[in-house]
Amino acid sequence: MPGVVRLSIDSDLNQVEFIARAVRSLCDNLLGREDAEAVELAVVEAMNNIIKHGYRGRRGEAVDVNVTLTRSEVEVEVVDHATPIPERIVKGGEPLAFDFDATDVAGLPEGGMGLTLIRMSMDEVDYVSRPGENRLRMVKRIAAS
Amino acid sequence: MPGVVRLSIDSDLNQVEFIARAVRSLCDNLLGREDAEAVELAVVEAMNNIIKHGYRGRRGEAVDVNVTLTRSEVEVEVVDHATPIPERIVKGGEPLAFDFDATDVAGLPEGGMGLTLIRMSMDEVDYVSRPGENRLRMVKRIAAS
Amino acid sequence: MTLNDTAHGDVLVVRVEDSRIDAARAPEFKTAMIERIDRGHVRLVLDLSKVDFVDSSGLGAIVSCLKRIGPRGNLAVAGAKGAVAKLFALTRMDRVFPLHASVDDALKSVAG
Amino acid sequence: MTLNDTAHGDVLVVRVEDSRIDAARAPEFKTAMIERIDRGHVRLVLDLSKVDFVDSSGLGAIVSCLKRIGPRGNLAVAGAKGAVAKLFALTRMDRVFPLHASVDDALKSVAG
Ligand SMILES: Nc1ncnc2c1ncn2[C@@H]1O[C@H](COP(=O)(O)OP(=O)(O)O)[C@@H](O)[C@H]1O
Ligand SMILES: Nc1ncnc2c1ncn2[C@@H]1O[C@H](COP(=O)(O)OP(=O)(O)O)[C@@H](O)[C@H]1O
Repeated sequence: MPGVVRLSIDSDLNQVEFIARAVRSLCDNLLGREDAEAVELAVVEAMNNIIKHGYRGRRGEAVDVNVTLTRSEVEVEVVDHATPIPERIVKGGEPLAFDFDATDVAGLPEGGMGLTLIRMSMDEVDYVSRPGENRLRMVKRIAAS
Repeated sequence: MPGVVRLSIDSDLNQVEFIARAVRSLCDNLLGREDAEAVELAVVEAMNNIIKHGYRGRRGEAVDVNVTLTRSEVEVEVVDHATPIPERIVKGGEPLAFDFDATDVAGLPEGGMGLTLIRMSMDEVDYVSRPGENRLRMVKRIAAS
Repeated sequence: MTLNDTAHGDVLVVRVEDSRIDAARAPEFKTAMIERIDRGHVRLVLDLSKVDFVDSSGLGAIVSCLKRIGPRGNLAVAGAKGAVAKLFALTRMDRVFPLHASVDDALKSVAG
Repeated sequence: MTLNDTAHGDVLVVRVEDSRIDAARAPEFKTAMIERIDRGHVRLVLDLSKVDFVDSSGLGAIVSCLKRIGPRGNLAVAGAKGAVAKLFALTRMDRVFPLHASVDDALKSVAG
Protein backbone atom coordinates (compact mmCIF):
# COMPACT_ATOMS: atom_id res chain seq x y z
CA MET A 1 0.00 0.00 0.00
CA PRO A 2 1.60 3.28 -1.05
CA GLY A 3 2.07 6.14 1.36
CA VAL A 4 0.54 9.35 0.07
CA VAL A 5 1.08 12.64 1.87
CA ARG A 6 0.04 16.05 0.63
CA LEU A 7 2.09 18.97 1.90
CA SER A 8 1.51 22.64 1.32
CA ILE A 9 3.24 25.91 2.16
CA ASP A 10 2.79 29.54 1.37
CA SER A 11 4.74 30.96 -1.56
CA ASP A 12 7.51 32.19 0.74
CA LEU A 13 11.14 31.14 0.33
CA ASN A 14 11.47 30.92 4.10
CA GLN A 15 8.97 28.06 4.18
CA VAL A 16 10.75 25.88 1.64
CA GLU A 17 13.11 24.34 4.16
CA PHE A 18 10.17 22.91 6.09
CA ILE A 19 8.94 21.06 3.03
CA ALA A 20 12.52 19.95 2.44
CA ARG A 21 12.75 18.51 5.93
CA ALA A 22 9.39 16.79 5.75
CA VAL A 23 10.12 15.26 2.34
CA ARG A 24 13.53 14.10 3.57
CA SER A 25 11.96 12.34 6.54
CA LEU A 26 9.43 10.63 4.27
CA CYS A 27 12.17 9.37 1.93
CA ASP A 28 14.73 8.46 4.52
CA ASN A 29 13.56 4.89 5.19
CA LEU A 30 13.21 4.09 1.51
CA LEU A 31 16.13 5.78 -0.20
CA GLY A 32 19.75 5.82 0.83
CA ARG A 33 21.20 9.07 2.14
CA GLU A 34 22.55 10.23 -1.23
CA ASP A 35 19.30 9.60 -3.07
CA ALA A 36 17.26 11.24 -0.33
CA GLU A 37 19.54 14.28 -0.56
CA ALA A 38 19.06 14.35 -4.33
CA VAL A 39 15.28 14.38 -3.87
CA GLU A 40 15.60 17.16 -1.30
CA LEU A 41 17.65 19.28 -3.72
CA ALA A 42 15.21 18.75 -6.59
CA VAL A 43 12.19 19.65 -4.44
CA VAL A 44 13.87 22.76 -3.09
CA GLU A 45 14.91 23.94 -6.57
CA ALA A 46 11.40 23.34 -7.91
CA MET A 47 9.76 25.25 -5.06
CA ASN A 48 12.25 28.12 -5.22
CA ASN A 49 11.55 28.49 -8.93
CA ILE A 50 7.80 28.57 -8.41
CA ILE A 51 8.11 31.20 -5.71
CA LYS A 52 10.73 33.33 -7.47
CA HIS A 53 9.64 33.04 -11.09
CA GLY A 54 6.07 31.71 -10.99
CA TYR A 55 4.72 33.93 -8.23
CA ARG A 56 7.52 36.55 -8.65
CA GLY A 57 8.04 36.61 -4.89
CA ARG A 58 4.34 37.25 -4.18
CA ARG A 59 3.40 35.62 -0.86
CA GLY A 60 0.03 34.28 0.18
CA GLU A 61 -0.28 31.75 -2.63
CA ALA A 62 -0.11 27.99 -2.10
CA VAL A 63 2.61 25.68 -3.31
CA ASP A 64 1.54 22.06 -2.97
CA VAL A 65 3.72 18.98 -2.85
CA ASN A 66 2.31 15.48 -3.18
CA VAL A 67 4.61 12.70 -2.05
CA THR A 68 3.83 9.11 -3.02
CA LEU A 69 5.95 6.32 -1.58
CA THR A 70 5.84 2.85 -3.06
CA ARG A 71 8.14 -0.13 -2.83
CA SER A 72 9.84 0.84 -6.07
CA GLU A 73 9.89 4.63 -6.15
CA VAL A 74 9.40 7.98 -4.51
CA GLU A 75 7.27 10.35 -6.57
CA VAL A 76 7.13 14.02 -5.72
CA GLU A 77 4.69 16.22 -7.56
CA VAL A 78 4.93 19.98 -7.10
CA VAL A 79 1.77 21.86 -8.01
CA ASP A 80 1.30 25.60 -8.41
CA HIS A 81 -1.20 28.01 -9.89
CA ALA A 82 1.32 30.56 -11.10
CA THR A 83 2.92 31.52 -14.40
CA PRO A 84 4.25 28.32 -15.98
CA ILE A 85 7.84 27.70 -16.99
CA PRO A 86 8.13 29.10 -20.54
CA GLU A 87 7.76 26.30 -23.09
CA ARG A 88 11.08 27.04 -24.77
CA ILE A 89 12.80 26.43 -21.43
CA VAL A 90 10.88 23.20 -20.71
CA LYS A 91 11.66 21.93 -24.20
CA GLY A 92 15.21 23.28 -24.00
CA GLY A 93 16.77 19.90 -24.74
CA GLU A 94 20.02 19.04 -23.05
CA PRO A 95 21.00 21.70 -20.58
CA LEU A 96 24.37 23.37 -20.97
CA ALA A 97 24.31 25.08 -17.60
CA PHE A 98 27.51 23.48 -16.35
CA ASP A 99 29.45 23.64 -19.59
CA PHE A 100 31.28 26.80 -18.57
CA ASP A 101 34.92 27.80 -18.75
CA ALA A 102 36.21 27.34 -15.21
CA THR A 103 39.12 29.72 -15.81
CA ASP A 104 36.90 32.62 -16.85
CA VAL A 105 35.76 33.82 -13.43
CA ALA A 106 33.78 36.78 -14.74
CA GLY A 107 31.80 34.44 -17.01
CA LEU A 108 30.81 31.88 -14.36
CA PRO A 109 27.07 31.24 -14.00
CA GLU A 110 25.43 32.60 -10.85
CA GLY A 111 22.00 31.28 -11.77
CA GLY A 112 20.21 29.19 -14.35
CA MET A 113 21.27 25.98 -12.61
CA GLY A 114 18.03 24.94 -10.95
CA LEU A 115 16.27 23.05 -13.74
CA THR A 116 19.46 21.25 -14.72
CA LEU A 117 19.96 20.16 -11.11
CA ILE A 118 16.39 18.89 -10.97
CA ARG A 119 16.96 16.78 -14.09
CA MET A 120 20.28 15.45 -12.79
CA SER A 121 18.89 14.61 -9.35
CA MET A 122 15.81 12.64 -10.38
CA ASP A 123 15.22 9.58 -12.58
CA GLU A 124 12.11 10.96 -14.28
CA VAL A 125 10.92 14.54 -14.61
CA ASP A 126 7.88 15.74 -16.47
CA TYR A 127 6.01 18.99 -16.52
CA VAL A 128 2.38 19.46 -17.38
CA SER A 129 1.01 22.96 -17.59
CA ARG A 130 -2.72 23.51 -17.92
CA PRO A 131 -4.59 26.80 -17.63
CA GLY A 132 -4.29 27.78 -13.98
CA GLU A 133 -2.27 24.75 -12.87
CA ASN A 134 1.28 23.51 -13.37
CA ARG A 135 2.46 20.09 -12.23
CA LEU A 136 6.10 19.12 -12.05
CA ARG A 137 6.31 15.38 -11.44
CA MET A 138 9.63 13.97 -10.32
CA VAL A 139 10.43 10.32 -9.68
CA LYS A 140 13.34 8.74 -7.86
CA ARG A 141 13.54 4.98 -8.23
CA ILE A 142 14.50 2.90 -5.23
CA ALA A 143 17.74 1.06 -5.82
CA ALA A 144 17.15 -2.71 -5.70
CA SER A 145 18.86 -4.11 -2.61
CA MET B 1 9.08 34.19 11.07
CA PRO B 2 7.01 31.12 11.89
CA GLY B 3 7.16 27.98 9.80
CA VAL B 4 3.73 26.88 8.65
CA VAL B 5 3.24 23.58 6.86
CA ARG B 6 -0.07 22.02 5.96
CA LEU B 7 -0.11 18.23 5.69
CA SER B 8 -2.92 15.99 4.61
CA ILE B 9 -3.57 12.29 4.29
CA ASP B 10 -6.48 10.07 3.44
CA SER B 11 -8.55 8.69 6.30
CA ASP B 12 -6.57 5.46 6.36
CA LEU B 13 -4.74 4.21 9.46
CA ASN B 14 -1.86 3.07 7.25
CA GLN B 15 -1.13 6.67 6.30
CA VAL B 16 -0.87 8.00 9.85
CA GLU B 17 2.76 7.00 10.28
CA PHE B 18 3.76 9.25 7.38
CA ILE B 19 2.23 12.26 9.09
CA ALA B 20 3.94 11.13 12.28
CA ARG B 21 7.32 11.06 10.56
CA ALA B 22 6.85 14.40 8.86
CA VAL B 23 5.68 16.11 12.05
CA ARG B 24 8.62 14.59 13.95
CA SER B 25 11.08 15.96 11.42
CA LEU B 26 9.50 19.42 11.65
CA CYS B 27 9.74 19.42 15.47
CA ASP B 28 13.13 17.82 15.82
CA ASN B 29 15.25 20.99 15.61
CA LEU B 30 13.02 22.87 18.02
CA LEU B 31 12.02 20.38 20.67
CA GLY B 32 14.18 17.88 22.49
CA ARG B 33 13.74 14.21 21.70
CA GLU B 34 11.26 13.53 24.50
CA ASP B 35 9.05 16.47 23.65
CA ALA B 36 9.14 15.65 19.93
CA GLU B 37 8.09 12.09 20.79
CA ALA B 38 5.25 13.43 22.92
CA VAL B 39 4.01 15.51 19.98
CA GLU B 40 4.25 12.50 17.69
CA LEU B 41 2.16 10.41 20.09
CA ALA B 42 -0.51 13.10 20.45
CA VAL B 43 -0.78 13.59 16.69
CA VAL B 44 -1.03 9.86 16.05
CA GLU B 45 -3.71 9.39 18.71
CA ALA B 46 -5.70 12.32 17.34
CA MET B 47 -5.54 11.02 13.77
CA ASN B 48 -6.34 7.44 14.75
CA ASN B 49 -9.42 8.67 16.61
CA ILE B 50 -10.64 10.68 13.64
CA ILE B 51 -10.21 7.74 11.31
CA LYS B 52 -11.63 5.11 13.67
CA HIS B 53 -14.42 7.04 15.37
CA GLY B 54 -15.01 10.12 13.22
CA TYR B 55 -14.95 8.45 9.82
CA ARG B 56 -15.68 4.96 11.25
CA GLY B 57 -12.91 3.49 9.12
CA ARG B 58 -14.28 4.99 5.90
CA ARG B 59 -11.40 5.80 3.55
CA GLY B 60 -11.25 8.51 0.92
CA GLU B 61 -11.80 11.41 3.31
CA ALA B 62 -9.14 13.97 4.16
CA VAL B 63 -7.50 14.44 7.52
CA ASP B 64 -5.52 17.68 7.62
CA VAL B 65 -2.73 18.66 9.95
CA ASN B 66 -1.44 22.21 10.21
CA VAL B 67 1.93 22.59 11.88
CA THR B 68 3.08 26.02 13.04
CA LEU B 69 6.59 26.42 14.37
CA THR B 70 7.59 29.52 16.30
CA ARG B 71 10.49 30.31 18.59
CA SER B 72 8.34 29.52 21.60
CA GLU B 73 6.05 26.69 20.59
CA VAL B 74 4.99 24.00 18.18
CA GLU B 75 1.30 24.10 17.37
CA VAL B 76 -0.37 21.18 15.65
CA GLU B 77 -3.96 21.52 14.53
CA VAL B 78 -5.78 18.44 13.30
CA VAL B 79 -8.82 19.18 11.16
CA ASP B 80 -11.50 16.78 10.00
CA HIS B 81 -14.98 16.89 8.53
CA ALA B 82 -16.33 13.85 10.33
CA THR B 83 -18.54 13.15 13.33
CA PRO B 84 -17.19 15.21 16.23
CA ILE B 85 -16.04 13.85 19.56
CA PRO B 86 -19.23 13.67 21.69
CA GLU B 87 -19.48 16.73 23.93
CA ARG B 88 -19.74 14.70 27.12
CA ILE B 89 -16.36 13.17 26.31
CA VAL B 90 -14.73 16.50 25.44
CA LYS B 91 -16.09 18.01 28.65
CA GLY B 92 -15.32 14.86 30.64
CA GLY B 93 -13.16 16.68 33.14
CA GLU B 94 -10.16 14.87 34.53
CA PRO B 95 -9.61 11.59 32.81
CA LEU B 96 -9.52 8.46 34.91
CA ALA B 97 -8.21 6.21 32.16
CA PHE B 98 -5.09 5.13 34.03
CA ASP B 99 -6.64 4.80 37.46
CA PHE B 100 -7.07 1.06 37.13
CA ASP B 101 -6.31 -1.82 39.49
CA ALA B 102 -3.05 -3.27 38.19
CA THR B 103 -3.71 -6.61 39.91
CA ASP B 104 -7.07 -7.16 38.19
CA VAL B 105 -5.87 -8.39 34.81
CA ALA B 106 -9.35 -9.04 33.43
CA GLY B 107 -10.33 -5.44 34.22
CA LEU B 108 -7.37 -3.72 32.56
CA PRO B 109 -8.25 -1.14 29.91
CA GLU B 110 -7.54 -2.09 26.30
CA GLY B 111 -8.78 1.22 24.91
CA GLY B 112 -10.07 4.61 26.00
CA MET B 113 -6.52 5.85 26.52
CA GLY B 114 -6.06 8.08 23.47
CA LEU B 115 -7.60 11.35 24.64
CA THR B 116 -5.90 11.09 28.01
CA LEU B 117 -2.55 10.55 26.32
CA ILE B 118 -3.14 13.59 24.11
CA ARG B 119 -3.82 15.75 27.17
CA MET B 120 -0.78 14.38 29.01
CA SER B 121 1.54 14.82 26.04
CA MET B 122 0.75 18.43 25.14
CA ASP B 123 0.82 21.71 27.07
CA GLU B 124 -2.45 23.03 25.63
CA VAL B 125 -5.29 21.15 23.98
CA ASP B 126 -8.54 22.61 22.75
CA TYR B 127 -11.26 21.30 20.53
CA VAL B 128 -13.63 23.37 18.45
CA SER B 129 -16.41 21.63 16.61
CA ARG B 130 -18.49 23.52 14.07
CA PRO B 131 -20.99 22.08 11.62
CA GLY B 132 -18.92 20.09 9.14
CA GLU B 133 -15.53 20.84 10.69
CA ASN B 134 -13.70 19.81 13.84
CA ARG B 135 -10.40 21.33 14.93
CA LEU B 136 -8.22 19.83 17.62
CA ARG B 137 -5.48 22.33 18.47
CA MET B 138 -2.51 21.08 20.42
CA VAL B 139 0.43 23.15 21.62
CA LYS B 140 3.82 22.07 22.92
CA ARG B 141 5.89 24.87 24.38
CA ILE B 142 9.59 24.96 23.69
CA ALA B 143 11.59 24.60 26.87
CA ALA B 144 13.67 27.74 27.49
CA SER B 145 17.32 26.88 27.05
CA MET C 1 4.17 -7.18 11.08
CA THR C 2 7.13 -9.54 11.38
CA LEU C 3 7.57 -11.44 14.66
CA ASN C 4 10.66 -13.50 15.42
CA ASP C 5 10.18 -16.45 17.82
CA THR C 6 12.85 -18.06 19.99
CA ALA C 7 12.03 -20.81 22.51
CA HIS C 8 13.83 -20.73 25.87
CA GLY C 9 12.62 -23.81 27.77
CA ASP C 10 8.88 -23.30 28.17
CA VAL C 11 9.16 -19.57 27.54
CA LEU C 12 8.64 -18.16 24.05
CA VAL C 13 10.53 -14.96 23.29
CA VAL C 14 8.77 -12.95 20.58
CA ARG C 15 10.78 -10.13 19.07
CA VAL C 16 8.83 -7.52 17.11
CA GLU C 17 10.84 -6.74 13.97
CA ASP C 18 8.81 -3.68 12.93
CA SER C 19 9.70 -0.26 14.30
CA ARG C 20 6.08 0.63 15.09
CA ILE C 21 3.10 -1.03 16.77
CA ASP C 22 0.37 1.44 15.92
CA ALA C 23 -3.34 1.37 15.20
CA ALA C 24 -2.69 0.20 11.63
CA ARG C 25 -0.63 -2.77 12.80
CA ALA C 26 -2.22 -3.57 16.18
CA PRO C 27 -4.93 -5.94 14.83
CA GLU C 28 -2.38 -8.05 12.97
CA PHE C 29 -0.01 -8.01 15.93
CA LYS C 30 -2.77 -9.08 18.29
CA THR C 31 -3.95 -11.90 16.01
CA ALA C 32 -0.41 -13.23 15.67
CA MET C 33 0.19 -13.13 19.43
CA ILE C 34 -3.18 -14.69 20.33
CA GLU C 35 -2.44 -17.48 17.87
CA ARG C 36 0.79 -18.24 19.78
CA ILE C 37 -1.02 -18.12 23.13
CA ASP C 38 -3.77 -20.41 21.86
CA ARG C 39 -1.11 -22.87 20.72
CA GLY C 40 -0.14 -23.13 24.40
CA HIS C 41 2.60 -20.50 24.70
CA VAL C 42 1.42 -18.95 27.95
CA ARG C 43 4.84 -17.83 29.17
CA LEU C 44 5.95 -15.08 26.84
CA VAL C 45 8.63 -12.44 26.66
CA LEU C 46 7.77 -9.64 24.26
CA ASP C 47 11.03 -8.15 23.02
CA LEU C 48 10.42 -4.52 22.00
CA SER C 49 14.07 -3.61 21.49
CA LYS C 50 13.55 -2.89 17.79
CA VAL C 51 10.36 -0.89 18.30
CA ASP C 52 10.54 2.86 18.59
CA PHE C 53 6.87 3.78 18.59
CA VAL C 54 3.78 2.25 20.22
CA ASP C 55 0.44 4.04 20.40
CA SER C 56 -2.55 3.32 22.65
CA SER C 57 -3.92 0.78 20.17
CA GLY C 58 -0.63 -1.11 20.23
CA LEU C 59 -0.58 -0.99 24.00
CA GLY C 60 -4.18 -2.17 24.09
CA ALA C 61 -3.20 -5.16 21.95
CA ILE C 62 -0.43 -6.06 24.41
CA VAL C 63 -2.93 -5.84 27.27
CA SER C 64 -5.29 -8.14 25.33
CA CYS C 65 -2.54 -10.73 25.14
CA LEU C 66 -2.09 -10.65 28.91
CA LYS C 67 -5.83 -11.08 29.38
CA ARG C 68 -5.87 -14.02 26.97
CA ILE C 69 -3.09 -15.68 28.95
CA GLY C 70 -4.98 -15.01 32.17
CA PRO C 71 -3.95 -16.96 35.25
CA ARG C 72 -2.33 -19.72 33.16
CA GLY C 73 0.94 -17.91 32.56
CA ASN C 74 2.67 -14.57 32.19
CA LEU C 75 3.86 -11.96 29.73
CA ALA C 76 6.97 -9.89 30.37
CA VAL C 77 8.21 -6.97 28.29
CA ALA C 78 11.90 -6.57 27.43
CA GLY C 79 13.91 -3.88 25.68
CA ALA C 80 11.34 -1.05 25.82
CA LYS C 81 13.16 2.26 25.56
CA GLY C 82 12.57 5.92 24.75
CA ALA C 83 9.01 6.69 23.69
CA VAL C 84 7.95 3.06 24.20
CA ALA C 85 9.09 2.93 27.83
CA LYS C 86 7.53 6.38 28.31
CA LEU C 87 4.14 5.12 27.10
CA PHE C 88 4.15 2.29 29.65
CA ALA C 89 5.01 4.83 32.36
CA LEU C 90 2.44 7.45 31.27
CA THR C 91 -0.40 4.92 31.17
CA ARG C 92 0.86 3.28 34.37
CA MET C 93 0.97 -0.01 32.49
CA ASP C 94 4.51 -0.37 33.89
CA ARG C 95 2.74 -1.56 37.07
CA VAL C 96 1.25 -4.39 35.02
CA PHE C 97 4.26 -5.13 32.82
CA PRO C 98 7.51 -4.48 34.65
CA LEU C 99 9.95 -3.32 31.98
CA HIS C 100 13.05 -5.45 31.69
CA ALA C 101 16.18 -4.03 30.12
CA SER C 102 17.15 -7.33 28.54
CA VAL C 103 15.48 -10.53 27.37
CA ASP C 104 17.57 -12.41 29.97
CA ASP C 105 16.13 -10.36 32.82
CA ALA C 106 12.63 -10.85 31.45
CA LEU C 107 13.17 -14.61 31.14
CA LYS C 108 13.93 -14.83 34.86
CA SER C 109 10.74 -13.00 35.80
CA VAL C 110 8.48 -15.08 33.60
CA ALA C 111 9.99 -18.53 34.20
CA GLY C 112 7.43 -21.00 35.59
CA MET D 1 22.66 33.86 8.79
CA THR D 2 25.48 33.78 11.33
CA LEU D 3 29.05 33.98 10.05
CA ASN D 4 32.07 33.48 12.28
CA ASP D 5 35.30 35.27 11.24
CA THR D 6 38.84 34.27 12.15
CA ALA D 7 41.88 36.06 10.72
CA HIS D 8 44.91 33.95 9.74
CA GLY D 9 47.56 36.42 8.58
CA ASP D 10 46.02 38.15 5.55
CA VAL D 11 43.46 35.38 5.06
CA LEU D 12 39.99 35.64 6.58
CA VAL D 13 38.33 32.33 7.45
CA VAL D 14 34.54 32.68 7.42
CA ARG D 15 32.64 29.81 8.99
CA VAL D 16 28.94 29.59 8.16
CA GLU D 17 27.12 28.72 11.38
CA ASP D 18 23.73 27.96 9.76
CA SER D 19 23.02 24.48 8.47
CA ARG D 20 21.57 25.74 5.17
CA ILE D 21 22.53 28.26 2.49
CA ASP D 22 19.35 28.27 0.44
CA ALA D 23 17.38 30.75 -1.64
CA ALA D 24 15.86 32.29 1.48
CA ARG D 25 19.27 32.94 3.02
CA ALA D 26 21.45 33.50 -0.05
CA PRO D 27 20.83 37.27 -0.36
CA GLU D 28 21.82 37.88 3.27
CA PHE D 29 24.82 35.58 2.94
CA LYS D 30 25.96 37.34 -0.21
CA THR D 31 25.59 40.81 1.31
CA ALA D 32 27.59 39.79 4.38
CA MET D 33 30.36 38.25 2.28
CA ILE D 34 30.55 41.17 -0.18
CA GLU D 35 30.78 43.53 2.76
CA ARG D 36 33.89 41.63 3.95
CA ILE D 37 35.41 41.64 0.46
CA ASP D 38 34.77 45.36 0.08
CA ARG D 39 36.51 45.96 3.41
CA GLY D 40 39.60 44.48 1.73
CA HIS D 41 39.38 40.80 2.67
CA VAL D 42 40.24 39.40 -0.76
CA ARG D 43 41.82 36.17 0.47
CA LEU D 44 39.01 34.12 1.98
CA VAL D 45 38.41 30.61 3.18
CA LEU D 46 34.73 29.71 3.33
CA ASP D 47 34.30 27.02 5.97
CA LEU D 48 31.18 24.99 5.16
CA SER D 49 31.78 22.26 7.74
CA LYS D 50 28.57 23.12 9.63
CA VAL D 51 26.44 23.38 6.48
CA ASP D 52 24.48 20.39 5.31
CA PHE D 53 22.45 21.88 2.49
CA VAL D 54 23.25 24.39 -0.26
CA ASP D 55 20.93 24.98 -3.23
CA SER D 56 21.71 26.63 -6.57
CA SER D 57 20.95 30.08 -5.14
CA GLY D 58 23.45 29.52 -2.34
CA LEU D 59 26.02 28.29 -4.82
CA GLY D 60 25.32 31.30 -7.04
CA ALA D 61 26.00 33.58 -4.07
CA ILE D 62 29.37 31.88 -3.49
CA VAL D 63 30.22 32.37 -7.18
CA SER D 64 29.28 36.06 -6.86
CA CYS D 65 31.81 36.43 -4.07
CA LEU D 66 34.54 35.00 -6.26
CA LYS D 67 33.60 37.43 -9.04
CA ARG D 68 33.67 40.35 -6.60
CA ILE D 69 37.17 39.35 -5.51
CA GLY D 70 38.24 39.04 -9.13
CA PRO D 71 41.97 38.97 -9.87
CA ARG D 72 42.78 40.70 -6.56
CA GLY D 73 42.65 37.56 -4.45
CA ASN D 74 41.10 34.14 -3.96
CA LEU D 75 38.31 32.18 -2.29
CA ALA D 76 38.79 28.59 -1.17
CA VAL D 77 36.11 26.28 0.20
CA ALA D 78 36.78 24.03 3.20
CA GLY D 79 34.78 21.34 4.95
CA ALA D 80 32.16 20.73 2.26
CA LYS D 81 30.74 17.23 2.72
CA GLY D 82 27.76 15.08 1.74
CA ALA D 83 25.13 16.92 -0.25
CA VAL D 84 27.20 20.12 -0.24
CA ALA D 85 30.27 18.50 -1.81
CA LYS D 86 27.94 16.71 -4.21
CA LEU D 87 26.45 20.02 -5.40
CA PHE D 88 29.91 21.38 -6.23
CA ALA D 89 30.64 18.18 -8.17
CA LEU D 90 27.28 18.07 -10.01
CA THR D 91 27.55 21.67 -11.15
CA ARG D 92 31.26 21.20 -11.90
CA MET D 93 31.97 24.16 -9.62
CA ASP D 94 34.58 21.93 -8.00
CA ARG D 95 36.78 22.94 -10.95
CA VAL D 96 36.44 26.55 -9.81
CA PHE D 97 36.56 25.94 -6.06
CA PRO D 98 38.78 22.99 -5.22
CA LEU D 99 37.23 21.45 -2.08
CA HIS D 100 39.56 21.28 0.88
CA ALA D 101 38.87 18.82 3.65
CA SER D 102 40.14 21.17 6.35
CA VAL D 103 40.55 24.88 6.89
CA ASP D 104 44.32 24.30 7.19
CA ASP D 105 44.50 22.80 3.70
CA ALA D 106 42.40 25.64 2.32
CA LEU D 107 44.64 28.22 4.00
CA LYS D 108 47.66 26.86 2.17
CA SER D 109 45.94 27.11 -1.20
CA VAL D 110 44.73 30.67 -0.71
CA ALA D 111 47.83 32.17 0.95
CA GLY D 112 49.23 35.15 -1.00
N1 LIG E 1 8.26 27.55 -11.90
C1 LIG E 1 8.65 28.43 -12.85
N2 LIG E 1 7.78 29.33 -13.31
C2 LIG E 1 8.15 30.21 -14.25
N3 LIG E 1 9.37 30.25 -14.82
C3 LIG E 1 10.28 29.38 -14.41
C4 LIG E 1 9.97 28.42 -13.42
N4 LIG E 1 11.06 27.66 -13.21
C5 LIG E 1 12.01 28.13 -14.05
N5 LIG E 1 11.55 29.17 -14.77
C6 LIG E 1 12.31 29.90 -15.80
O1 LIG E 1 13.40 29.10 -16.18
C7 LIG E 1 14.63 29.78 -15.94
C8 LIG E 1 15.71 28.80 -15.53
O2 LIG E 1 15.41 28.30 -14.26
P1 LIG E 1 16.56 27.68 -13.35
O3 LIG E 1 17.32 26.72 -14.18
O4 LIG E 1 15.95 27.10 -12.14
O5 LIG E 1 17.51 28.88 -12.97
P2 LIG E 1 17.25 30.21 -12.13
O6 LIG E 1 16.06 30.02 -11.30
O7 LIG E 1 18.50 30.39 -11.34
O8 LIG E 1 17.10 31.30 -13.17
C9 LIG E 1 14.31 30.83 -14.91
O9 LIG E 1 15.18 31.92 -14.94
C10 LIG E 1 12.89 31.20 -15.27
O10 LIG E 1 12.88 32.13 -16.32
N1 LIG F 1 -12.27 12.19 16.57
C1 LIG F 1 -13.30 11.59 17.19
N2 LIG F 1 -14.50 11.55 16.63
C2 LIG F 1 -15.53 10.95 17.23
N3 LIG F 1 -15.45 10.35 18.44
C3 LIG F 1 -14.28 10.35 19.07
C4 LIG F 1 -13.14 10.96 18.48
N4 LIG F 1 -12.11 10.82 19.33
C5 LIG F 1 -12.58 10.16 20.39
N5 LIG F 1 -13.88 9.87 20.24
C6 LIG F 1 -14.74 9.18 21.24
O1 LIG F 1 -14.08 9.25 22.49
C7 LIG F 1 -13.81 7.93 22.99
C8 LIG F 1 -12.50 7.91 23.74
O2 LIG F 1 -11.44 8.07 22.83
P1 LIG F 1 -9.98 7.59 23.22
O3 LIG F 1 -9.67 8.11 24.59
O4 LIG F 1 -9.05 8.03 22.16
O5 LIG F 1 -10.04 6.02 23.29
P2 LIG F 1 -10.37 4.92 22.17
O6 LIG F 1 -10.16 5.55 20.85
O7 LIG F 1 -9.41 3.84 22.45
O8 LIG F 1 -11.79 4.53 22.42
C9 LIG F 1 -13.84 7.03 21.78
O9 LIG F 1 -14.16 5.70 22.09
C10 LIG F 1 -14.91 7.71 20.91
O10 LIG F 1 -16.18 7.33 21.34
